[in-house]
Amino acid sequence: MKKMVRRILLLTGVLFMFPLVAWAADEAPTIASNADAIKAVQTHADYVWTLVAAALVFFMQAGFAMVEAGFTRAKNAVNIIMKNLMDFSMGSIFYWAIGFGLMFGATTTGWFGTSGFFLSDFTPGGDPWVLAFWMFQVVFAATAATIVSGAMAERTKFVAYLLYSAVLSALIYPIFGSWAWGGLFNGSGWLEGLGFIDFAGSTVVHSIGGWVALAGAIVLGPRIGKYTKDGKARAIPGHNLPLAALGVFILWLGWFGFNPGSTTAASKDIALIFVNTNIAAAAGAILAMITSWIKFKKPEISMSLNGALAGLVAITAPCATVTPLSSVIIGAIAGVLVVLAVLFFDRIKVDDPVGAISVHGVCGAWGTLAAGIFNIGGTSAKIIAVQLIGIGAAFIWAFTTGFILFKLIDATVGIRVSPEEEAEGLDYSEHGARAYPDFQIVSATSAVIGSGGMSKEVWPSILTAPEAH
Amino acid sequence: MKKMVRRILLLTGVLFMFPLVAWAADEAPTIASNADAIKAVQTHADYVWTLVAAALVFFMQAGFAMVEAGFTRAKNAVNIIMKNLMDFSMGSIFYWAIGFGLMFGATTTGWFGTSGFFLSDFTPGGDPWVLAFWMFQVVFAATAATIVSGAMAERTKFVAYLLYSAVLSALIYPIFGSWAWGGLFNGSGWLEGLGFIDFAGSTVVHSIGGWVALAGAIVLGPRIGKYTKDGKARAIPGHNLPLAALGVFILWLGWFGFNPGSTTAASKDIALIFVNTNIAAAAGAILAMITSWIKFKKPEISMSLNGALAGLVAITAPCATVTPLSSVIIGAIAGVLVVLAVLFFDRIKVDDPVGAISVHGVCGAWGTLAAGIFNIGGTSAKIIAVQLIGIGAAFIWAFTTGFILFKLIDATVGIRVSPEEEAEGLDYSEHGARAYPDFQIVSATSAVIGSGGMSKEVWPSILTAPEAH
Amino acid sequence: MKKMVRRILLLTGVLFMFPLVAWAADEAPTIASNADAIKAVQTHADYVWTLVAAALVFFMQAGFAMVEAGFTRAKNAVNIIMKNLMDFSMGSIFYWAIGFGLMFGATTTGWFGTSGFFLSDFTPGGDPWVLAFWMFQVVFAATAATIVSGAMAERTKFVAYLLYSAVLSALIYPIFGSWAWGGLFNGSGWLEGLGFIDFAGSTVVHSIGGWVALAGAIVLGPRIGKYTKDGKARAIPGHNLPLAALGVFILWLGWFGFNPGSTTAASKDIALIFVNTNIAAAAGAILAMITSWIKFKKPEISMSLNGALAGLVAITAPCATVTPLSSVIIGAIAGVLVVLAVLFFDRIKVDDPVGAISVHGVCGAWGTLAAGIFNIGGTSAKIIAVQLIGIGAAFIWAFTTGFILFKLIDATVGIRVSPEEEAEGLDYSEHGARAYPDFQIVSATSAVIGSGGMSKEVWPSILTAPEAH
Amino acid sequence: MKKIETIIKPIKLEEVKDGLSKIGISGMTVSEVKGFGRQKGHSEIYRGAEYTVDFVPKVKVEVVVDDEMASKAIEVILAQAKTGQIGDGKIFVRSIENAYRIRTGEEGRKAI
Amino acid sequence: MKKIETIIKPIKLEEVKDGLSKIGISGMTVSEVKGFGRQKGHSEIYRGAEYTVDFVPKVKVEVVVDDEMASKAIEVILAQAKTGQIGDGKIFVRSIENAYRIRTGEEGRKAI
Amino acid sequence: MKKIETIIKPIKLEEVKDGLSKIGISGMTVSEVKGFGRQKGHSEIYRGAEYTVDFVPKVKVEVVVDDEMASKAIEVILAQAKTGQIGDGKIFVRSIENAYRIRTGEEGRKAI
Ligand SMILES: Nc1ncnc2c1ncn2[C@@H]1O[C@H](COP(=O)(O)OP(=O)(O)O)[C@@H](O)[C@H]1O
Ligand SMILES: Nc1ncnc2c1ncn2[C@@H]1O[C@H](COP(=O)(O)OP(=O)(O)O)[C@@H](O)[C@H]1O
Ligand SMILES: Nc1ncnc2c1ncn2[C@@H]1O[C@H](COP(=O)(O)OP(=O)(O)O)[C@@H](O)[C@H]1O
Repeated sequence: MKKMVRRILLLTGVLFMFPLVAWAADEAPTIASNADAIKAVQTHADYVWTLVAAALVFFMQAGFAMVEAGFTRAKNAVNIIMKNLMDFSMGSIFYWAIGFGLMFGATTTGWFGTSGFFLSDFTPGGDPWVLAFWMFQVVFAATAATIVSGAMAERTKFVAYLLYSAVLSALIYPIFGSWAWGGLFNGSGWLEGLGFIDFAGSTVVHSIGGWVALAGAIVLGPRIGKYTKDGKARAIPGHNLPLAALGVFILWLGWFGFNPGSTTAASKDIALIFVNTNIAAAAGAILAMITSWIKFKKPEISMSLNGALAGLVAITAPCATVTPLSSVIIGAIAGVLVVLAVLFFDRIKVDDPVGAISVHGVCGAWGTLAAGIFNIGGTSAKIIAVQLIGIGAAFIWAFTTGFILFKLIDATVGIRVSPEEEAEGLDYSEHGARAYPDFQIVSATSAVIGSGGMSKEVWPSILTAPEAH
Repeated sequence: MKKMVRRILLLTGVLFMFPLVAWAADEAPTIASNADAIKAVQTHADYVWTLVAAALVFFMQAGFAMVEAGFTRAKNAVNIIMKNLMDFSMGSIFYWAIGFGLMFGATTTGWFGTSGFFLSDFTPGGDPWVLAFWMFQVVFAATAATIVSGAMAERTKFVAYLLYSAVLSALIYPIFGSWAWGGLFNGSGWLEGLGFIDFAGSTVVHSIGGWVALAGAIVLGPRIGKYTKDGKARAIPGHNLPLAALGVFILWLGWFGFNPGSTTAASKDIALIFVNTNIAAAAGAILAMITSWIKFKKPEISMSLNGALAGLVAITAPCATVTPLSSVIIGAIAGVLVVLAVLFFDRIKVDDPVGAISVHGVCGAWGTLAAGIFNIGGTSAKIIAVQLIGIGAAFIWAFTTGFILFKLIDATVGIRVSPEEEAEGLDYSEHGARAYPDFQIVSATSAVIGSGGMSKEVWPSILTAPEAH
Repeated sequence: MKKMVRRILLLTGVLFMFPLVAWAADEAPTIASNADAIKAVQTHADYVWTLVAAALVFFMQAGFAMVEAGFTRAKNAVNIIMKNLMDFSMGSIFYWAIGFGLMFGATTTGWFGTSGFFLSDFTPGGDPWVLAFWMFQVVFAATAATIVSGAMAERTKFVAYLLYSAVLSALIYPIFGSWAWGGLFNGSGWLEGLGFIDFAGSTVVHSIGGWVALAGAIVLGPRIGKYTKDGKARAIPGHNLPLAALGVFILWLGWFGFNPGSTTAASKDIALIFVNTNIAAAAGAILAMITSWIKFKKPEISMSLNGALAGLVAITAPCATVTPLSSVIIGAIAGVLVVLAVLFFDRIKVDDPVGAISVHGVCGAWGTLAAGIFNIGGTSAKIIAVQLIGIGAAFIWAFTTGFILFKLIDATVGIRVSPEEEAEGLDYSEHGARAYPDFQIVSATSAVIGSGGMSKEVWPSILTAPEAH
Repeated sequence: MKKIETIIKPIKLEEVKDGLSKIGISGMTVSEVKGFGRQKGHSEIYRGAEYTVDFVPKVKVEVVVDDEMASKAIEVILAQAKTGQIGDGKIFVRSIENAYRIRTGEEGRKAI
Repeated sequence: MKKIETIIKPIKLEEVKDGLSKIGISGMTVSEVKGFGRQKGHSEIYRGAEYTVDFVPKVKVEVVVDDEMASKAIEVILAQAKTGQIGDGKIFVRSIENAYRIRTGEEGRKAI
Repeated sequence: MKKIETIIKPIKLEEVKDGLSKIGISGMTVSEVKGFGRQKGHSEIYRGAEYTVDFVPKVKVEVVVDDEMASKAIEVILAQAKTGQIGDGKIFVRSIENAYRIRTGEEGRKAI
């Protein structure tokens, strides 16, 4: 492999490359040179681990895309995928230009950073750690962004979504992130100053995403046909459950980067985090299945899949600081909670096609609280209080800014497609495309479901609109 | 990354974290402290590699789910996925509570371990290696469990399957595992005592799964419509071959964790294991394709996909101890074998929708034998004999306990759904769901296939059953 | 983990295993033994990183399979998957037997290597680096092979494709590879001698694949129905866009092995490569979306997906030697370029169903040029000239040999299926199979699309062929 | 007996079904069809090529009724399926000669 | 000529087809339809909302036969498609005026 | 009014549709069906078991026209749908009693 390194040096004609470890110089080793070399090797391992973990977290984008596409209707699958692709693509660019600096730049106020925009902390020949760290952080930012996509599915204008996505990656997520995690780099936030525990982001990533999703779902209103005239929630079944299940497995895999990767160091600590992550997810899936079985008489698949994700979200904050037994309990509670939360939001007419608010918002809050309660080093009223402050701050910040943002978008470009476009499907109306042109799509049952009939109140304009069918 | 570590220490309020490597103390390094630091870095690399490998093996769950769903009918896809999700979820919990202790706990008899239940070998502040090791082992246990799922697809009661899955993860797999691998941790088994070679589990994982699958398929009997009145096997085509192919690629990827990860150490040995794993799979796929081409006049896809898996299963035992050339031969033979085995089991009326018995049972046995025959250090009658003992022990243990287990389940909760439920599909009857509600499903051809007509003998009760359609 | 290593040693009865690091011997450490141990640990990290990266690149095969299947019609999905499976399987065998030796063997001429066939550079007990290196290289070779598959989709005889695939892996790719990369092992090629920069293969892998694909598409001619009587290109929509999107996410993930893995060493360098890879892909996706939006009035999904891949291909050569800002520019230009190139090839009647020529050929060339232009160490006319020589050499070599190869195949076994087989779909005609037997396929719209009618000129023989429907 | 074959917009299926149920028509057969008529299909884009999808998804409802029932049924369908927009669809009526219920072998009016 | 249009359970298609073949009917056209009748659909659950799928999958078999053949065909269908359970389906018979074989342009009885 | 029901090869749909449009027939309804007839299905293989897919994909085109238009329409279909190969399909003609346009309530000839 040395040849490859040499090649780079030769070809680029410069020696900007990061100092090679001592032995490459073929000088006689000393105790001091050995010590330096050891540090260098450990650093290499840290880089490899952090970046492999980042790759796994990146792959969660595919997981979200598949879960969201699978849990919604065939006529909106292209739109879902475009949103996910652009979430990550635009998120990468905006987080590079703005977000990272706000989140991890030096700060005097503790409210946001003001340095490091456009990765300016990196200079060729300088320490590239900022690059590895940025890579790990950008995939987190994109995760927060993509959570919202599911809750706003099947009715949001594409251009409105792009605007939201840019603002989330550039402002909403990074500013909150600076409060809790700024100190991991050049920043220093007020929440971490209080001792807030959120190891890998139950609150910072998931609840922030979840509460912005809540704001989005409220501003948008429910999908046409989601509620009967008398206000009962109706099922709008997801069109491809095997794909959704694949998405959940991919997300579970990605979480093995998300949680243990948050050490950003190759250390023994990752073993406990792996075990806790896995076992909480397992408990979440089982308990969600049991809860659905009790409530609906049958073990329901979409709830069971949500349950696994609920366990994963919940263990994200406490994964490094609880025992495996605690993790089982935390995951199990999340599994019950997610089913109840989905039913609750359905009842209060917040239409969240994939359960994003319940999984990420609610279980993110639960996990953050659990990190205080089950803390391996013991808990206290103060620890719990700080956790609650963090949970509350996240809700207020994310819901409020999200709500304002969506209202602004609505007032300018408009946030929701027309009822005709919604009936036709966003794939055609927004992208001129179809996800499955070779398959016979069941227009009858996907347009109207259940025996309640399409309520005239819910869907008035369609009756007088041109060309609606 | 040091900041993150520091943060954990501060936030949890305890110093239970695993001792940091020497240099962190900023003391002047010595030869001894350097030597310790080197060991620590190597250990970190071991953890990273073992756990990344575990993540890859975890992902095999997605592979199995996609292969099994793709190779069966659309009306059972939700059920398949629920089984796979619960396999892993319940497996994680049962292996944590019971299985790991039986497999790797201290033993006096050599028949099973009796310590380390509920991960009791781990104490906060102590050596976390048991956690990394458990994480790697739990994904193996779940693999064994999920193998059976495919062979029992499309006709097994969900609750019966859950019972089976718990017993396999808690008892059947771990007890055999303790015979061959107990010595990797605190145990010591009689088979490893004899010198049995099964590096990554051709027998311990795959054959065990395969032979339990055989017992399951026998106890269940064939799917309705699988055999004509005159006993000829009929095709029941899998509903989504691209998904099945994706599953095979995912499994192949996962095997790069399964086999080389079984070193549980970052070492140069993994290079040979990678190469052998890859090249055996390639040879398996090619030879299965050629065999199918010769026998059926066309290169058949499901056999070719099975062939890749056959090569992977076969190389699992010998992957660390044979040359690449031997691996090509081992994989090639597995590729032929799997086609013949599928046809054989079809002929003797063991209905295995995905070929699990042939791939995992038969090729697992072949691979274990091959580990003796192609041993890089030379072979001998004794080596072969020990391999045969291991192969035989696996068959007797897994088939017998599996058979008894399935008979017990049948006698209590019942193992098979009713013919009406089977005709309707398990998605609806067991889960009240449909996998693809937006697609027009071809009920005509998926209900009756081929020109033979639905035999009255095979399917008598449907004629008098209420509501069958 | 030591137990496992010990186990191998005991079981195989030989001590061929690679020397363990010094401390295992329990002797008192010295400065020299420490220095050796450090080197050993670094080497272990190099192996782990290189092989994990190889696993990621392997997974790109799944990505290609999904993209190609998703972008083509349902009736050819089985064929696509068989081609991808066999690409990699046969590629592995042929690259082992022949290709690697030609590419990295010792050479006297600088035109190709002549040693190391059948991995003969590896001897049990010797340095296994050749194995790790081979593993990383074989997945590159298979990538080049599989690129061509997409451009030749939906009309190529399976047996013809197998022949092509063998020759590409055994000859076309390795010989060019030896010119640019031979020096990474035992070889030494004329292009690298000139100072040609292609860090991870924009030219060596992607352009080579792309230009062979161009030759293939030309020799084959367009699919029936692709052009109207008056020569206008018609849309033949891909049948499963969610699957195609999954494929793109998988490819993006795989590129985190492809580019940073090309260090084949665990070093700090990989951080910059990760960041550049990611940010170029993001820019490519965004700009392709914008370009499609401007040109077609709607943000088009297949172009956006191609845009991400275009960014990835373009950054492959310069990923280690440009700044993140340059990467954004390189990716953005690739995103525009790919849309224009797709339209261009459509106009000149080169029918490339998935855009392989535009993505890999054109953007590979662009990326190679960009490596010269944006070189972090400064650029010069000479650098640019060498890059252009490399780009030109790749085109001439790949297009010419590809063209001759396909013409030879056509003259012998025939390269294209009959019009009837093409109309029926290759799944049935070549494999006797169907990808989705449980789904109602829309034969009407997938057979004839658009309002132009099926031109009699384009499709004359179908009218007189027996059994065509 | 009359067979009433109706082509409607998919979104109106529910209302038509409910309307017919209300007047005592308890059986019908429905299928997915594609319509071509005054209501035009739309244009889609794929990789830069715009193409027209000529056909519009429609649902066909077939119901066989007694002669007396026919005009009532037609009235209901006309009322329920109407949006007033182009593409609302058609009703075609014709008499059929006989009907059988397979389960019982009953014939004629009793069969429907 | 008569057109016999039959709605049956999907599982009975094979037997009906074989039965008709045996009496010399060599052509038919089959399609997937959804039935609504005495046999009720079932309830499914999705994310906690139970919903009724009103329609039951059925297969429609259309066969055009000579007048003489008609009663024999009906007999066969009645026998083959019967399970005795609700939802077995219907047979509707009507005369048609003419038939053509596209391949040859033949008309009337020779066309079928 | 006549209803012309045609079973054709899927590949011929475009030409039939264009042919009918040209003679002024502006509406039709199309569906996917499976045909059984002289043209045999084919054998597929799955995991070693060869099985015959008896049915061949066909497209059914239904068009309702004035009596005068009928023979012209049949002529066009016969011309456009023909390949001369087995399996080209059939045309079945029958009269219907009435037609309605749902949008307007128009009846009879005006409705089509
Ligand atoms: N002559 C016809 N024969 C058969 N079906 C027809 C005919 N004309 C129209 N249809 C069906 O009716 C549907 C609606 O017709 P269209 O002309 O679009 O609108 P409208 O019903 O408002 O006049 C068409 O999509 C087609 O399915
Ligand atoms: N009046 C009708 N017109 C058209 N189709 C009908 C009618 N009544 C029943 N059908 C069809 O026949 C099928 C079976 O009818 P159903 O009432 O369920 O049971 P049965 O045939 O045993 O009386 C229905 O699913 C439907 O497709
Ligand atoms: N008696 C029939 N009743 C209804 N449909 C028929 C009948 N005979 C043939 N068909 C339909 O016509 C199609 C073509 O018939 P076939 O016998 O294969 O060839 P040809 O039209 O050349 O005689 C069949 O696939 C079927 O859909």
